[in-house]
Amino acid sequence: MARMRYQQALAKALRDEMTRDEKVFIIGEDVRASLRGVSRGLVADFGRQRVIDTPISEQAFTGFAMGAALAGHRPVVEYQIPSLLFTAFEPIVNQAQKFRLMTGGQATVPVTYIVPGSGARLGLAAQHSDHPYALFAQAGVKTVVPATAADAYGLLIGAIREDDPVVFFAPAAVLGTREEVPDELDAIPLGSGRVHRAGDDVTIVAIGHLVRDALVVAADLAEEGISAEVWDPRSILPFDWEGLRASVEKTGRLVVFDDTNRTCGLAAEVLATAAEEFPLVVAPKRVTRADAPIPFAVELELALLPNREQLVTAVRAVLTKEALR
Amino acid sequence: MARMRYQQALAKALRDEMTRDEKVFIIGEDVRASLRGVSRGLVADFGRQRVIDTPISEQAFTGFAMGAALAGHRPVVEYQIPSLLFTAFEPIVNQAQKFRLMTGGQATVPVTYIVPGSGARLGLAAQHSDHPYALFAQAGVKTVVPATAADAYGLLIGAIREDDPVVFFAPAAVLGTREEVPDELDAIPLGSGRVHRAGDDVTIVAIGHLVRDALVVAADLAEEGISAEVWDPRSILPFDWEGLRASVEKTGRLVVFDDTNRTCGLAAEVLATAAEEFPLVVAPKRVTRADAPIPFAVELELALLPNREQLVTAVRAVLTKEALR
Amino acid sequence: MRRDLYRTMRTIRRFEEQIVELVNANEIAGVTHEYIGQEAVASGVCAALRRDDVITSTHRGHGHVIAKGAAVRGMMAELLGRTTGLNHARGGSMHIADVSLGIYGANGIVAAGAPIAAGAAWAGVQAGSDRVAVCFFGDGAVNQGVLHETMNMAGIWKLPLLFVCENNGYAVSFAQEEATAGSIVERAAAYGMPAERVDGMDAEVVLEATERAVARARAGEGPSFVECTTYRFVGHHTAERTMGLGYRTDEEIERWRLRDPLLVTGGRMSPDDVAAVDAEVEALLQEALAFARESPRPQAADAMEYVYATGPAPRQGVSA
Amino acid sequence: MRRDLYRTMRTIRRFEEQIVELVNANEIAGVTHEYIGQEAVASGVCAALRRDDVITSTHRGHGHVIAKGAAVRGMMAELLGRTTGLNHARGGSMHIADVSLGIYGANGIVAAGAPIAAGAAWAGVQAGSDRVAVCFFGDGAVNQGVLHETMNMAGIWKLPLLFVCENNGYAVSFAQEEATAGSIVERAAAYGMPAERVDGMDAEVVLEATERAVARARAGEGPSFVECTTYRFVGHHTAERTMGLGYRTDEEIERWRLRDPLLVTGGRMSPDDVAAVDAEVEALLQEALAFARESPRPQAADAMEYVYATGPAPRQGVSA
Ligand SMILES: Cc1ncc(C[n+]2csc(CCOP(=O)(O)OP(=O)(O)O)c2C)c(N)n1
Ligand SMILES: Cc1ncc(C[n+]2csc(CCOP(=O)(O)OP(=O)(O)O)c2C)c(N)n1
Ligand SMILES: [Mg+2]
Ligand SMILES: [Mg+2]
Repeated sequence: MARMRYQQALAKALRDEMTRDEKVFIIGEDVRASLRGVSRGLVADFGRQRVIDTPISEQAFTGFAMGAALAGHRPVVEYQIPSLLFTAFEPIVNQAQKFRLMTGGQATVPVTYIVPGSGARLGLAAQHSDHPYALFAQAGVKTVVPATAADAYGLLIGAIREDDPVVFFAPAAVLGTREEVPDELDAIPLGSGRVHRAGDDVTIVAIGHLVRDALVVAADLAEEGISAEVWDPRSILPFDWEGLRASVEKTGRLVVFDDTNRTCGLAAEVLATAAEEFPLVVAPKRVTRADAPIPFAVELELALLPNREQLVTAVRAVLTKEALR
Repeated sequence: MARMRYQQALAKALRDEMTRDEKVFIIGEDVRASLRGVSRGLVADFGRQRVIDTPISEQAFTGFAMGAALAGHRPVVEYQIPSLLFTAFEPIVNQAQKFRLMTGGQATVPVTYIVPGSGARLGLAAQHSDHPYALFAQAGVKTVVPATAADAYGLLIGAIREDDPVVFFAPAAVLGTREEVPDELDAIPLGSGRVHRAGDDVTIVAIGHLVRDALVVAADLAEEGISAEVWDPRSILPFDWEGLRASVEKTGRLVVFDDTNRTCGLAAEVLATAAEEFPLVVAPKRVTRADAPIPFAVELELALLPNREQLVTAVRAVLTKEALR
Repeated sequence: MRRDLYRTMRTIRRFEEQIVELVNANEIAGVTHEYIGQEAVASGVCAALRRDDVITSTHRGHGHVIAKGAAVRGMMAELLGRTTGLNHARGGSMHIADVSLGIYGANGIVAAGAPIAAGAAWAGVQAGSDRVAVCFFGDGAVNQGVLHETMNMAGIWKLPLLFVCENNGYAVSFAQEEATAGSIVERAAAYGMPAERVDGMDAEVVLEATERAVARARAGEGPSFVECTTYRFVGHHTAERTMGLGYRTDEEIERWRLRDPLLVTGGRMSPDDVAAVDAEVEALLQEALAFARESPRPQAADAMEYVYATGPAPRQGVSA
Repeated sequence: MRRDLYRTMRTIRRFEEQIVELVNANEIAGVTHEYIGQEAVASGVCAALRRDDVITSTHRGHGHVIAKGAAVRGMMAELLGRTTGLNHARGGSMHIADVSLGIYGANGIVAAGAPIAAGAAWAGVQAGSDRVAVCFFGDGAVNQGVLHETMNMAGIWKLPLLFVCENNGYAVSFAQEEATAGSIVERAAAYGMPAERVDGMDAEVVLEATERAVARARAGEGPSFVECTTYRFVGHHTAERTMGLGYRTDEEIERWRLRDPLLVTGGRMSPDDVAAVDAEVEALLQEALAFARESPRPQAADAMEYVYATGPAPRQGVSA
């Protein structure tokens, strides 16, 4: 076992994959200097043709990556802040994502769009605190939100190897977290959820950095004799519905812990699918970000983000409710 | 009672409001010639300063409207095709929508963004067939999808008078529909749903052009003695949750009929909220667009859009299921 | 070469005329954007290209796609929504492509093809080849920001990329002079690339300008910009006829028709030659139409095909 | 005027130095982007403006906001996250605004302010006034498409809009010469507007250039573009110090520091004058800091305030 920061795991994944596959390159703003460390040191080893600093032209460099992908490359495109995905929404959602369908399968578009530092970061205010993964799932783009360093490593490699466009959200709240990781790190294919902690009484679906909080809550609840399963979809699209079904079949109770806006967020999708298809014994609950932009002051910011107390309350609520069947 | 096409109702609303309020203007591509009829004839009466043809510069004219709004105007911004909203996503979601919060209420941004012809239109293929209203609701922008000519009239005026940004989706499938409308048309405030047909056995939530289909289905089912209520939120955000609750309290059963992609779509939100908060007696169901871009061939396009047969099947399913409480 | 240029133009013209009929007869779904009047541009540009060169096209893409060598029967079948179409009936007019010929697609979004072509141009350099990429776009597209971002990238990275602006005077109903501050070629020149304006009704002139630009690009000297002044003889799309947009006069159209690119180039050929090519093209088109009409339509059950290359199929709109 | 320019610059400088300390001491949350070194630009430009003129600013916005006349105590309180802040603690450094003074906000997105300023400029004309709008942006922003779209609009509509490019040589770590094909002023000139490059370390030079542009705009002659060459003496943001990005040398920084705009303008004043202004500024800042520190923090219960002007409050993240 080694100890590694989440962002180091990302950097290692990128380096390993660039070493293995010469068609992989990284492009974005300041990737040579590497503000978030994902591409740190790479330019020295791979040169400026594979570590490409761009002008501030998100639409163009996003489209550029697609063109390079059509010509056989596997670009990784870095965005410095989550809302830059809004600027690149058209070329990702309308061009890269649809190209394979539109051409009847003539080509694939293996591009990975990475945001190293998505979500709120205390004091960065409204335009730098979005965590917009539900938007891409809505639009049909494969979407990954890894929770741990090992998953970040494995899923980044998995994303790069995907033949479809993938948006990769590395939550700001865990980028600097240091963790134990296995010595042998492997690629993780998209679409496989993960049980972080097994339990029988209730399934907590947690995404990204909230997995860590969910595990703390589950540990606390265990002391009271409540056995909570913490389940992480890891990729939002494709979503491991069978994995979640297995968990809910066991527990019958569901709480979703999700840091996207409430309306039409990921938690909405999980509750909807569960309500429609899974054997819930009581009504499910969700704990999400509020439907509002993040204000600057830290007190206000924290008031809008999902937190552990809310999760505890929600878990207790689904446990005390009477079973319907 | 007069007969009027949906798009004529939009045109009348815009004309009436421009007459009433000199701060209202329309800006977009070809609005003088008016490809979809919303601004037909207006330039003759209001001049080129209030009917502004723009270069093909969605980001800039969207931002421009915000600047004009901050300076006291009430712009209506027209987009020729729904996916142009992707190009303008940043200035709508990240700038106009967040401005009031970010400035602590110093100013309002009363801009209406209108897409006259959203959704699939038989044969327009992947880049022209999106119906992306859930994306804006997810991002916290007020969102309207009127189903009828009278609602189109009332809600367009309501949207223009809102002090917040509003995205207004006029579904392509109903633009040309002619209907009876009352002689006196009124503004309709956002956030009030509408019971198009009352019923006791099941609530069908239908949005936009699907309301028409839902009414056909409800009429058919009535012949079998099934009493379906057809309920239309009219605005997606704000959503009239109390109105829906009242309907579901009566029927206990819910089917949502929604033409956005399934994952994280509007139907997901309605099912989630209902599962969490409303007294459902059986599991709800949704009938949505598939999670895929629209292919060109009409056979394929139709296979991905929600249809009446699917709605009938879903309604029967929730009616035959045994009640839980 | 002149004969080849004429043949390409004639193929495009007749293809388009055929398409208009088929759209009007509801044999083709949706709307199509005709290239009639602008044939000299695609024909002239693509005559300077190799098979391995890449192009990105626009909503008005049939001409580019034909000129770059796509099979007319595959195009016809695509537009008729048949599985034998180039895109297996998934793309239609606005997304027609043949990636194997370097045709990275028509595009429903103005200027969206430009950065895609830039990426392809870069990839050519990485591969050690001297292939080039061309992005076609209209006069309206020069006011889209992404085009500027791409011109800048092409400039700083010296990409083997050719920007071809087809200035037909209008973006739908909006006149180019009203829409555009300054001059189009000056904009391009500001990025440090050679930019010239040429007669887009004369395929030979277009070809020459393209050859200069392509030679530069292949020699590693970077991007160029060619503005081709041209005109569309018909509406913005097949549906315009019924819309009465009235943004241009019949006189204006007639004036431009005198410079019909087929007349310009055909007028330099012997009448026999012209007749022979016309007959050849006619046969090709009739064969294509017959092929398309005999081809099968796709099955509704296959509607979710091709969405993803790997992983689970996307979800249907109803649960099982 | 010289004294006023110096006062403004000195206020910005000392405000920024104070802010850096407060960020480093965790008294201010997040990161801030310092304007230190560039003071002559905001000061010179805004000295040519009236209260009713509009500006849009950038991530590096404190200087513009101070120069346009915002209350320093309201700014300090904002950055310290107090309800007495200009934005009631909702905006912070990157969104600081005073709409009543025509300050339509700092902005977290590069170049996003440009079209907003264009809309404001247009509105001024509609109102029959001769007010102008100014958009500030960096050298990095000239590669954002929306800036070009806006320059074109300003050109065709002859908007009373002034584009002020602060060329400080870098976009974060990326050097301007490497990022930019051709020259910045030529790009602007291609839209048919006067474009000049001036010494952005000399507030008086900036003021003169701005006065010319503003006079044109007020006279209905349309937009202008001024590129101000300048330099930031500190990191891209307060967090850079710990990041070791190493994209420029200490020598380069020292070279530019010799042209410190406070020295340039201060050097033309008597030492007594300078000292008097410095003291004045110091008092203002101390008062502002005391005011901010004494002001209340917002209540968590009010976190949903100001999201919408009308209608129901947005939903919380948990249901009742
Ligand atoms: C970004 C974008 N904006 C608007 C449209 C709608 N639209 C389609 S074609 C067109 C006009 C394009 O004009 P131009 O670039 O001159 O090409 P032309 O049609 O003349 O060939 C417009 C506005 C679009 N498809 N994409
Ligand atoms: C559209 C956009 N892209 C990227 C960023 C991230 N970012 C913030 S500031 C900056 C550099 C801006 O450079 P410049 O315009 O020269 O302004 P300066 O920082 O030098 O004042 C970048 C890349 C952003 N905020 N917005
Ligand atoms: Mg044109
Ligand atoms: Mg800079």
